[in-house]
Amino acid sequence: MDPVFAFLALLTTAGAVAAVSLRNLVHCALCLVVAFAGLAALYLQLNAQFIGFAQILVYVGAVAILIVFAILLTRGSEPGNQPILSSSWQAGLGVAVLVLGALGVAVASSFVRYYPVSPAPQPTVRELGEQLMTNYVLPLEVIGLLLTAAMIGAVIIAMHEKQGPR
Amino acid sequence: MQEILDQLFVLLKAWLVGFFPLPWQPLVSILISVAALILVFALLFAVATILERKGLGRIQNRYGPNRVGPCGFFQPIADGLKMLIKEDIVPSGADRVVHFLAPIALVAPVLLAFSVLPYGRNMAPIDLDAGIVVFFAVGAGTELAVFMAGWSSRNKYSLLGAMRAIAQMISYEVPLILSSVTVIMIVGSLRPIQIVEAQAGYQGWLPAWHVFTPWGLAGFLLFAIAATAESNRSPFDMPEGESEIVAGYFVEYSGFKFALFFMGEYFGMFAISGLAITLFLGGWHAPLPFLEKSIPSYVWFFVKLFGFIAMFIWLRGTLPRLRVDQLMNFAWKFVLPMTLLNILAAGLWRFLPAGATRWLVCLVILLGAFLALGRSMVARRKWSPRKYRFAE
Amino acid sequence: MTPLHQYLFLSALLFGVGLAGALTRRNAIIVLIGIELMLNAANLNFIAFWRFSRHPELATGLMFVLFSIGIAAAEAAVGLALIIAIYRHYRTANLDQFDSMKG
Amino acid sequence: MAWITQNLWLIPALPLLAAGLSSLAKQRQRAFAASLAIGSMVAAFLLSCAAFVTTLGHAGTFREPPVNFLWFQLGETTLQLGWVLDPLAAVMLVMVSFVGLLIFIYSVGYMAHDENFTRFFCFLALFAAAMLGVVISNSLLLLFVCWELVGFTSYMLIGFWYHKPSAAAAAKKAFITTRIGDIGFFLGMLWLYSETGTLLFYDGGQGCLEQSALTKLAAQTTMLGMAASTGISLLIFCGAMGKSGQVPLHVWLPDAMEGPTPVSALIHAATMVAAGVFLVARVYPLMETVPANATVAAQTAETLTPALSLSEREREKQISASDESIRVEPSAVRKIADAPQNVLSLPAGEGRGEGEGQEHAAAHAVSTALKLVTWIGAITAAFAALIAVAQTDIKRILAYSTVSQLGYMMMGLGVGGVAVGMFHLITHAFFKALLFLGAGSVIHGCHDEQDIRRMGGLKPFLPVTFGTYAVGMMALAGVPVFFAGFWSKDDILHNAAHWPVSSGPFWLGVFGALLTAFYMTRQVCYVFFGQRRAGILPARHAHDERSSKVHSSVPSSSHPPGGQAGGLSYDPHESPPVMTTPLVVLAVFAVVLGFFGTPAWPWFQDYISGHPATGDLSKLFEWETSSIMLLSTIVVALGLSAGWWLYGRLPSATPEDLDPLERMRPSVFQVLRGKFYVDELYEATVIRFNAWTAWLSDGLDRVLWDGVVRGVSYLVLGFSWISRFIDEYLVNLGFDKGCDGIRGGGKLAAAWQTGQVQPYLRVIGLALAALVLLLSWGRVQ
Repeated sequence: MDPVFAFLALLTTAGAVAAVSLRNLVHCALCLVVAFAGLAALYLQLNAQFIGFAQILVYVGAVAILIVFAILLTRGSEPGNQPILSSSWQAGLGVAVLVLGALGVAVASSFVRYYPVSPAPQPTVRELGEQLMTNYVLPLEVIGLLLTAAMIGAVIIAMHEKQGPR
Repeated sequence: MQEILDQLFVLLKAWLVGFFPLPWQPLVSILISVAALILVFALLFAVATILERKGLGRIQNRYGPNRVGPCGFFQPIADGLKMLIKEDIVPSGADRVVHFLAPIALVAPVLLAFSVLPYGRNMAPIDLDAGIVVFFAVGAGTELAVFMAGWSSRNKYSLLGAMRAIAQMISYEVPLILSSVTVIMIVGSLRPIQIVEAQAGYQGWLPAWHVFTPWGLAGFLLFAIAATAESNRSPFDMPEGESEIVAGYFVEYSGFKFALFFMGEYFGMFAISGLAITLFLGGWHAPLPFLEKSIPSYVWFFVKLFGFIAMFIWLRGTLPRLRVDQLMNFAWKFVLPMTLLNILAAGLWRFLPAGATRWLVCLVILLGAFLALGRSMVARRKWSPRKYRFAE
Repeated sequence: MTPLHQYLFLSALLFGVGLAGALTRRNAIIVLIGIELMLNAANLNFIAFWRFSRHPELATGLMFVLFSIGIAAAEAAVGLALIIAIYRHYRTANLDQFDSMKG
Repeated sequence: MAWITQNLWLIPALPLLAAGLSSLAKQRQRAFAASLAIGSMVAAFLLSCAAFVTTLGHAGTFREPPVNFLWFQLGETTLQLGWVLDPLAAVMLVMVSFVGLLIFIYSVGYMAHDENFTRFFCFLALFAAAMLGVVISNSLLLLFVCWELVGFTSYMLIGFWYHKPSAAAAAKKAFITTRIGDIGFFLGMLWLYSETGTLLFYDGGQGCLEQSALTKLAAQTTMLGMAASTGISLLIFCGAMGKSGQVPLHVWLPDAMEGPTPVSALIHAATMVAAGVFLVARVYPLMETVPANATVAAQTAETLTPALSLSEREREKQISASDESIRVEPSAVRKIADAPQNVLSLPAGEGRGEGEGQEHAAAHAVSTALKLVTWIGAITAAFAALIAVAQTDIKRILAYSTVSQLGYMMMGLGVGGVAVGMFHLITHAFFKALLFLGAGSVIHGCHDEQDIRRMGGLKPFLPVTFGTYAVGMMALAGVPVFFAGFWSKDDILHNAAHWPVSSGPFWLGVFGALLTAFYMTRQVCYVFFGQRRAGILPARHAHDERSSKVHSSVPSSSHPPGGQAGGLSYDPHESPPVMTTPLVVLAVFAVVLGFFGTPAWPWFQDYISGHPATGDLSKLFEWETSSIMLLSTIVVALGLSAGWWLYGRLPSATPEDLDPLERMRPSVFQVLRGKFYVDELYEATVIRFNAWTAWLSDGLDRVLWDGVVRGVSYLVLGFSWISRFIDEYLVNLGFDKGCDGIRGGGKLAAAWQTGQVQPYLRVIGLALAALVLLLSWGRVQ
């Protein structure tokens, strides 16, 4: 196993595990950032340079910040010593393990294990841009519209209601 | 001779790398670059602090530091020594790990950002195809560091400062990126070196820098505004706002950690100035044709950088601090629409035939937008002169 | 060079961790974090498959991930806005207590 | 085909458009409404003239081919509408549009101070449109539609001052009375349609007034031995009676004088009442059809015998020829079987065969329908004239005079054919409109005084009105040679004298003419001669029309029209030129028109009947014609002198003075003044019967039907009680059980629906695991 890959995989997995298991929500968010950064590094390993940096830009720069804000905005009125796990967590964990097992079995049994390693592609940003503007122009437009709509919707949902009847 | 002078540092690095066996050479090359960067910018940091203090002193009709060394020029050394030997205080309620990690998380991305800037001919530490994206990506990381610092201190002022800083940085990151999109559109590449090379050559005496086009000028001004806000410099230094929240997110930091924050801020300023130079001011190119060969390219880059530093100091000494609502209104209602229209203007510039027509069209669009947006904002009385109420 | 199936195992692991987080934690934000992790696991799959595909010049996987990232951003924004709105209403972000849709 | 024939519809369409537009006008937009109405009328008049000109100068029966179109289609049944231009329609068009135009102009002055001026002109234009529609229609249905529109607008116009109870009542009376006649018309129309399958008058041989249909109708026998044609004619004549105010249904016309005077002139003198006469003239071919069996039953022996014998012979031949193959019985038996049928009726199949022969044979026969028309007309003429003698209301006298003259027209139609009746219709329209407008001018000048006993001595005050009124009066009275009424009435009398059926109508007509001259003289003497009696009793001044005008005009002090100031001055004054000019024009026509139909030069009759015009001055001096002329001259002179002797010689001094006739024969006079008590008779019979029936129905409803309904309701209540018990103690229990079951199931299902996110996500995770395992199953093995 490639040591770089092993290190990044360990980092990512550790970050992910910490992100869903720590008690302190802010720590969770920060660990999530670690996981995201590890994933970005993995993308770089896979020669997907642009995607890797886009991952950092979006996830670390935006989503993580959003999560942090949400954490800060939804904290406060709850007592601190509540259980962190939901009431039916055993079942949930069971299902998660089952899914993990299923996925592992699927990967292990598939032919990708014997997949030949092809030479590394070197996609330039210009190629990506040309693809975006030709083959993928419609999805691009749609995603632009979606983002606009989501932004407006998020603002409206989260906006403080005017002093109405409580 | 001029060639050798121009490529002096490149040759030096190649010579040094030559001492090592072949498999180690990439790593050594990187290490040499990193060391050089840290050295140069740490030195620049020291120079900038003393320059700022002296400059501000001049603007504020006082001397500034004048005790250490000639005319007080060794003041940074004294400051550095003081910072290093000061006690490192961590508040008792603080989250120690995060408190410790925050300054590192702030400085590291900025140093990463330095790695993609071309400082002279063949003097880019790494030549990445998506260099501009890298710059913005790592720049986004600083926001998290600011949050970590503010949150982990468990201090209301620091949390408030962090929140302000994040809000401000996110708000101005959008126009920052959008105003640089114009350059990317025109050049057709995200590679910093290619962007700089696109600005080579002269039209008569005028260099072919992007700032000498309508969209480039507007983009540069908008970029400069957004950069000032992004690096939390005055007049956008609400996060630090010492009159309201003492010192913002690093109020609970002392000693070397504080020095790191201080350094991170200056490094951020240098980095974003370097990007502005790369994008709009022709990078390492000389402003006049006959200076192109006689003076090395890296000199031009650092001259421009010093120009930026001077501008920042001048702005800080001149302009008062904005209010938060003014800041946000300005970002979302003026700067953002202007950048969007600037993208339109750049597109028109790209596709209209060269000549007076596209100058006229772009100028009309941009000036019209400027007048209309500015008028509407003034008409809304958002920035009406403030009524001061003095204590009786 | 790391073979494809190792990436796939990592991706499956990340997915499982994300699912476990989404299924066991009671805070809505952590659930959202878990979902983000699952999305990222899928993205990793896409990138890995693209890297090892016979026609990487088509950049299908990259495009997919690009759009996936966009959608994830939108999803995070809307999801967090919903959580904030719900929190404002119930004064809690505890998923166990959001059962007004109970049949 | 001339352009105007194709576009004849424009003539009614223009006033209709004007009515529609002015209905949108605001109350203030007087000039707009008036100019619109008058403008449309001018256009209609010009178009009518164009139409008239195209019908001139044709020899023979001239009729432009009618323009028909499909209105709608229901399965096999089609309804067609259309218009036709023939001399009858053309002359009516010109008359209606011209008189209408003059009356419109006159109304501008007369209604100048009315608040609802705009509405008035809207109704007037609508009325004109409907009337012109009646005239041009080539379909009995279209005619009926317009006919009813005419009735409706007449209702609106009579009740124009609806806040006045008498006007509202008069409007209602007019509407209902004419409706009674219209029921007959409608039934006749339906019958006609069911028999012939078309309501078009002329349709290239397929129309209901053309030969084939008439023959078929004549041959069809219905109850009482009447032919279908007779029955239909009589029913249609019912409509004409109602509209034209013939005797049993005349009661509405005098009451309709409650409307504004131009309305009286337009509707109740010139046009609408003439619609009945026009209808009879229009369906004249149907009216004069002599059914075969009527020939047997009603004709005198000498005309009958050859026709009958001819037809019988022919028929027997035909029967034997056509039925030989079918009938196998001996011919003697057949003859016996046919014999009774011969007397009573003529089977349809055989009648068709001999239509031509019958036509010739019955050329001089008079149909039952025409006999009835004649008699009704004659009786009306005399009856209404009698009533007119004793009336005191200036407009009412004219109204009864109108009824009487309409009777003349009907009589003329009956005895002399279309041309005779129509000629009187046209001349009458002009001089009666003249008289009404003159009366309106008098009323206007006397500040809405209508009682002739309170007028008197108006000659110096109203010179123009007097002059024109005198012309109209003499035309109506039939003063010889120079006035239109003389010629047209003389024509009628001439034809009546030669009527083969009876001489009764002739003498009734002569009597009516005498009375006409008499009462017109009486009226003129009362109004214009003698001394002024107005203002003697100012307390009784307020009269209906006056008060209504005061109500509706804004300042009462500015009331006197014609620009005269002076508040409640009782000085009569001449009307403004806008009112007198139509009077003069009409007066000219009242004189001139007569010369188009003298016996010497019967241009009008020839024009209507389609003969080339002939002039023969010598006809004037043949004994046959001149004797009648002489007789009517004597009669008119008698009437005039009697009137002068009674009223002009010794004019009464005060309104309270008794009428000279009343002094002589109080009882007779009372009967006459009471209009023969027809209204009272109706009150006592028809209306009381109606009230009684209503009372009876009410009682029946209360006692019988209400009881039934109540019983049913109790029954239903009982049922509902039973079902309630069933429901409560049987159904509900079972239903509860079912509900419990459903609720239990729902609870079970709802248990899955926790409302929490994570259980749902768990299910999705499970499904995902299952899917992954399923997909990778084969590979594992």
